[in-house]
Amino acid sequence: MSAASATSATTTTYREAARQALRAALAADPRVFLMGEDVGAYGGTYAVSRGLLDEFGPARVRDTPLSESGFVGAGVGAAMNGMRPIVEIMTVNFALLALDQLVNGAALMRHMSGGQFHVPLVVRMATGAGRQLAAQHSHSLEGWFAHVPGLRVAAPATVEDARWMLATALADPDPVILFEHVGLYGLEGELPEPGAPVDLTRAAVRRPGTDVSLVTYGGSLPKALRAAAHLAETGVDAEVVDLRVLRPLDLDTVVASVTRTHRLVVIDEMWRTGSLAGEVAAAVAERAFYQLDAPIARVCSVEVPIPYPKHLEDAALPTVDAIVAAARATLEGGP
Amino acid sequence: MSAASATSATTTTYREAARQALRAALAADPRVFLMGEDVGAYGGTYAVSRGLLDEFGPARVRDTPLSESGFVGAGVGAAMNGMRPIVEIMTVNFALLALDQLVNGAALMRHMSGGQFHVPLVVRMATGAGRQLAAQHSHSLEGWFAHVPGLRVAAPATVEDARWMLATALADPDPVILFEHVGLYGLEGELPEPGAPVDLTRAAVRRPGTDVSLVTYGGSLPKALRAAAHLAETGVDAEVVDLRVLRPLDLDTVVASVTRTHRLVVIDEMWRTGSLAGEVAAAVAERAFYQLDAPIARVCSVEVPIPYPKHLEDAALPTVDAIVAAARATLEGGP
Amino acid sequence: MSPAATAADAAARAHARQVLAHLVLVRRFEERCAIEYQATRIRGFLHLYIGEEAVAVGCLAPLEGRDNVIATYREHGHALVRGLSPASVMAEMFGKASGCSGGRGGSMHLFSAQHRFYGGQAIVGGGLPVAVGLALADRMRDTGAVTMAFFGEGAVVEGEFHEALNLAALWELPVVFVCENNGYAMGTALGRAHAQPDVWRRAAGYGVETEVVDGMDVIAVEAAARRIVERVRAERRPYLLEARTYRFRAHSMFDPELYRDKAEVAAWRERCPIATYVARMTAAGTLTADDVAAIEAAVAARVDEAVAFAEAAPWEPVAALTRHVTAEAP
Amino acid sequence: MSPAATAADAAARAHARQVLAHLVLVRRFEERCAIEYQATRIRGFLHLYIGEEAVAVGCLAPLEGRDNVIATYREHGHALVRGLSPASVMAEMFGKASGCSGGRGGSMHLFSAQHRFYGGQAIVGGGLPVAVGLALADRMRDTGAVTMAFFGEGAVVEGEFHEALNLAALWELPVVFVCENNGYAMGTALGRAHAQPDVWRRAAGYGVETEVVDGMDVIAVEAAARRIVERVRAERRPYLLEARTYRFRAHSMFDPELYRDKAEVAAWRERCPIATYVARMTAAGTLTADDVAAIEAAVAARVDEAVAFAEAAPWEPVAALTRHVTAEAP
Ligand SMILES: Cc1ncc(C[n+]2csc(CCOP(=O)(O)OP(=O)(O)O)c2C)c(N)n1
Ligand SMILES: Cc1ncc(C[n+]2csc(CCOP(=O)(O)OP(=O)(O)O)c2C)c(N)n1
Ligand SMILES: [Mg+2]
Ligand SMILES: [Mg+2]
Repeated sequence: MSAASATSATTTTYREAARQALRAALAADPRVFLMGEDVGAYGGTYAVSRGLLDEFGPARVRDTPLSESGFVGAGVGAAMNGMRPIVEIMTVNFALLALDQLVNGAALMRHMSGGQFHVPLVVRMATGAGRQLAAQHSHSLEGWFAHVPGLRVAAPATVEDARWMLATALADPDPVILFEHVGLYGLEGELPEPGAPVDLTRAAVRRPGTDVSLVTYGGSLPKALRAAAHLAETGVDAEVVDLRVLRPLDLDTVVASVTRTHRLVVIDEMWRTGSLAGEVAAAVAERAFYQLDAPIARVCSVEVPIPYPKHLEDAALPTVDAIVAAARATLEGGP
Repeated sequence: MSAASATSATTTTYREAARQALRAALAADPRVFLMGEDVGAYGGTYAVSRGLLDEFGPARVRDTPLSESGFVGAGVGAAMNGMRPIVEIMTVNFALLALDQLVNGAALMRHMSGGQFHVPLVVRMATGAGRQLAAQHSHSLEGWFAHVPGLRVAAPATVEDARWMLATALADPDPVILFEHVGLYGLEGELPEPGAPVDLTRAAVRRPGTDVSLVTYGGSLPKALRAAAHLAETGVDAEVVDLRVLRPLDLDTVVASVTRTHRLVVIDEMWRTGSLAGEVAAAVAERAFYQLDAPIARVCSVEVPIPYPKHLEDAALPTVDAIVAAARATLEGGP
Repeated sequence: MSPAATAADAAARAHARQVLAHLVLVRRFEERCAIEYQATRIRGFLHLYIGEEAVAVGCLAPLEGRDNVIATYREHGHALVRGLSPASVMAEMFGKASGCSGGRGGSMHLFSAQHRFYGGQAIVGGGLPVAVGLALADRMRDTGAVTMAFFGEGAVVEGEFHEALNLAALWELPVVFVCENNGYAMGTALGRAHAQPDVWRRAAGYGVETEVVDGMDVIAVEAAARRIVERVRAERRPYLLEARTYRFRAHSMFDPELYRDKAEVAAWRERCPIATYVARMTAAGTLTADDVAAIEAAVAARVDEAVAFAEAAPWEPVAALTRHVTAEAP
Repeated sequence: MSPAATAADAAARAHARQVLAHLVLVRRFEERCAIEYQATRIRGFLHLYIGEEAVAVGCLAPLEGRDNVIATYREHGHALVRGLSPASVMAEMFGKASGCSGGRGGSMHLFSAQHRFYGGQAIVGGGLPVAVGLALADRMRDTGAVTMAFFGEGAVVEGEFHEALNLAALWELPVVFVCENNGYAMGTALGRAHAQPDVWRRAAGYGVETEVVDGMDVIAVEAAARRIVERVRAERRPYLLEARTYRFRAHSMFDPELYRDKAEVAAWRERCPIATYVARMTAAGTLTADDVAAIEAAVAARVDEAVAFAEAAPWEPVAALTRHVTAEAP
């Protein structure tokens, strides 16, 4: 964590931090360019790239046609030929149209070529639900990407990570997918100055605790932290682990936490079956089975396409209450 | 299982059984048609549909252009408008190009429309590795589909299931994805006569046993059965469970098995991280934690794009030896 | 005037009232949606069709009950003109159980089986292959129905447009592809996304016939649509209609419209499809000021009723959350 | 004869020998591959280019070292003509560590960074967006390099063709799209998959210039390629070349060829690009029977050497299985 070397800090939003990251990357390296739907003239769907077109011009802040497969593939090719593209897929929902280029292209190129070619591509995309955008615009598919060898996958969940993960991702010789949860853009937080690129291999303990480990990432981190605060009111000291890197998973940090707390709740906005939470649970059950004093609990989305109305959407997604309840259950249960 | 009512049986191949299933479906219902790349004039990439074009004509055995998204979407529309299409995607590798139509289309339509429309579509595709087809032609992504509410996903692993799952899938008012492992087409087995549509909700115990549960599906079933035979030679009585239906998972059958054996090995050709095996492991750890006498083991593919050379491909995939070793480890380990 | 001429005249007047009623209904309904959005009773994305009404009104006129319609996330107009009740559509936007999609879909996912209205598809280009399939089913059963698919010019550069046009032409399917070319895909002007700016020119690459029409002129749109639907129904071949139009409002409620200038918007607003239609019809004597006033009044009442209905409509209970994922056990 | 004429003549003769050497190398190499496949030393899919050699030989002739090439799973010919050694390609097919892709890729995934040969892409249409990106990188850095992308006519109906052509034209990228139209995508004849049978006609929809060439005539192909590469390099705009050709062999080693008749194959075989070239050049006196014999002998030796090399080459140890997934720690 770069916070250690901070000499001061400013308060800013996740959105602003992400913009600063882009601006800094474009300024630092002429090989870097940003490309995606409406990143330029529109200013970015979530206003992340607003202003960058004026600053860097249309070649380096490049609006694309509605051709997800086409421009993601173009990112792969440009990366193979010496550039450092940052491709924005507006949301993960539309990434379904580009999966072939990401999985059969970006992820496999190094291996298929016996290590001769590599794809230093960064793909950013918004993910997640909670804004009443209904079934086709509310997916959380991080775990799919985390399944694919050849990709690195990360999810900045703090203002500092929004600011600094990009630089690390760009320095990576291989493709990196960054997931930005739509619910986080407005998040305010401290940004230590001067910052520095963060380590893209480690999970982070966001709140130390002794009684139960709440492991999560991305948009569910604020919920987990709120749940920990609630639990603290009733004397339960929860540790909150932010996975940060979804592939390769930093299981050491998770296992270390479970070894302290002996209880685990994994929170994930994917649907429960086949969630990334399931992978974390399975891996911990493999590696730290004898450390567990209770069954692992998962708090995930209910297995329903995300409905439009607020009350149903809320009911479908992980909630603070559900996390609290799951944590309590791990403490109460027993053989 | 329809075997109970069998009055006789013939030996046939999985390929031939799948063809019989198609032929019977086409003959039985004028709404049924088969559509996909090279299902007609070529006779099917894996020769499953050979002869059907002559028998049923080009409208009902419909060769498509190389347009995976286009013809899968056409299947969705035709299903919504009264037909019963069977869409063949040549292999799961190319399904990446059609995922939007399957996930945002087929799976969500019923929900988005508040139950007014439904998509009685069957999608068949070949899956898996083992034929030295290298990185872009060797994926196993069943777990991705098994993650999506609105889909039913199944994997016939026996000659009988190859013959009879299709009818059940066609009777389902919702989209069903059938995965046929490329390694199974040549498999020979008994086909009870007369057969009947199989239950598409239940896993099947393919070999009863008492010491350890080997849970798997599709192309790994023969490996698990061979592993069980090896284990038997050294006095270990393994139970082999074939999941058959990957969504919704029949966890009752799996948990019942684990409750008998107290040890679990899950075998899956997906890469380990984010595998369907991980989901099964997580679910069992949640539901039967106190039944487990050893950590759950997974035997999956190594996290590498599948390499071309035989010795490396073999090393990347689950093997009988690895299953045997994993089963032994569950019996030997202890706190 | 001869009795025949009088009858024709009466029919023309009735038709003009009907056209205007549709245009006004769509306009006033959406203006009200914008207000309800500000009032936070509608949430999520809300894409207004204001300015483009002539396209839906003209294109849908020749369709019959057996025909299929599929549209995008900017589909309020199409749904209303197709006959979905304003009450059921407004209730849907409110997320209520009485909505036309049971409240599950919201603004982007209006559906009605009764009206053969297949959504409300919010993935750009995603509805096009589905339209091919709808038409394929009709073709295989020889029903004589046509399928009309609406999409923006933004969708034209998606691979699915290409695959769908080829399939429809190859298999000789009765699909009317209606490209609503409003010049922008969110903030991306057509010329910044299309190497070749004339959508209609693409059709030749598939051997598909095509026509361009002024999408601000409901009379021209309807005439083109009638010709095309008739041919598609008779010849069982697809057809592409490019309607040149403009959206007067922002892309969605979140759009600060940094990408186009006010003068351009103002110039297009001059060509308002409703105002120009009223002017033309009143000048010709086909509509009177009273007709217009009566229509406005009737529409205002329907919109009020729709809002009242939506407000009063029940929420679906949370216990029903997992309904409509797969078929319910019988 | 004047000295200039003599020099030109000598150059023409040398060039003809070079062209024939390439044609024959590709042919004999692949004939040997088929034998090695029967002998089970090559496994997986093996797609032979036999009959289509004139396309790769003619198209690649004008390329320079700085240019990029990307091809499909039917790419042995392109790799060899681009300069990858037969030994390294054969070793790749054998799956050996000394193969041009370290043995990881096999027949469908030949790569060479040194030759800017970007595969060996086995998803139909998948290489086209990548080609756009390769050219974009050159355009942004103003290197003057062009990118040549080979694909079958089957790829033309994939959405990615459409997206790639539009992007390349929109951004004015130096891509030469070479459609190797051999009339079949596996067992699907062009007319059963394309609503409009002329691939070149599609290009107009993107404002891309195009040319059709007889892909069995290496002289015509080379001439077209030279014109096009020069223009693409100078004008920085994409170009589509449709080469009409035919594969003499089955799609892959598993194909029983139920979908075309022997007479059709025989008729095309009459137009063998090698035999016709030899006939023409010997008739013109540009090549002699001795030249041909010498080339055949030299190629035979190289192919034998390639097989010997591949046979002797080491297997990668299983311990190295997980190499080349991501960068190795420094
Ligand atoms: C595949 C896909 N990519 C991106 C989006 C986000 N998006 C929604 S509408 C839109 C613009 C579409 O423009 P156009 O097709 O012209 O229709 P219009 O909005 O102008 O009616 C975009 C980019 C989406 N919904 N689907
Ligand atoms: C997206 C995709 N779909 C299907 C396949 C299977 N497949 C491999 S080659 C081929 C035919 C391609 O035909 P064409 O593009 O004309 O090239 P040709 O083989 O004739 O050189 C098919 C269907 C594939 N590799 N990729
Ligand atoms: Mg538009
Ligand atoms: Mg071909």
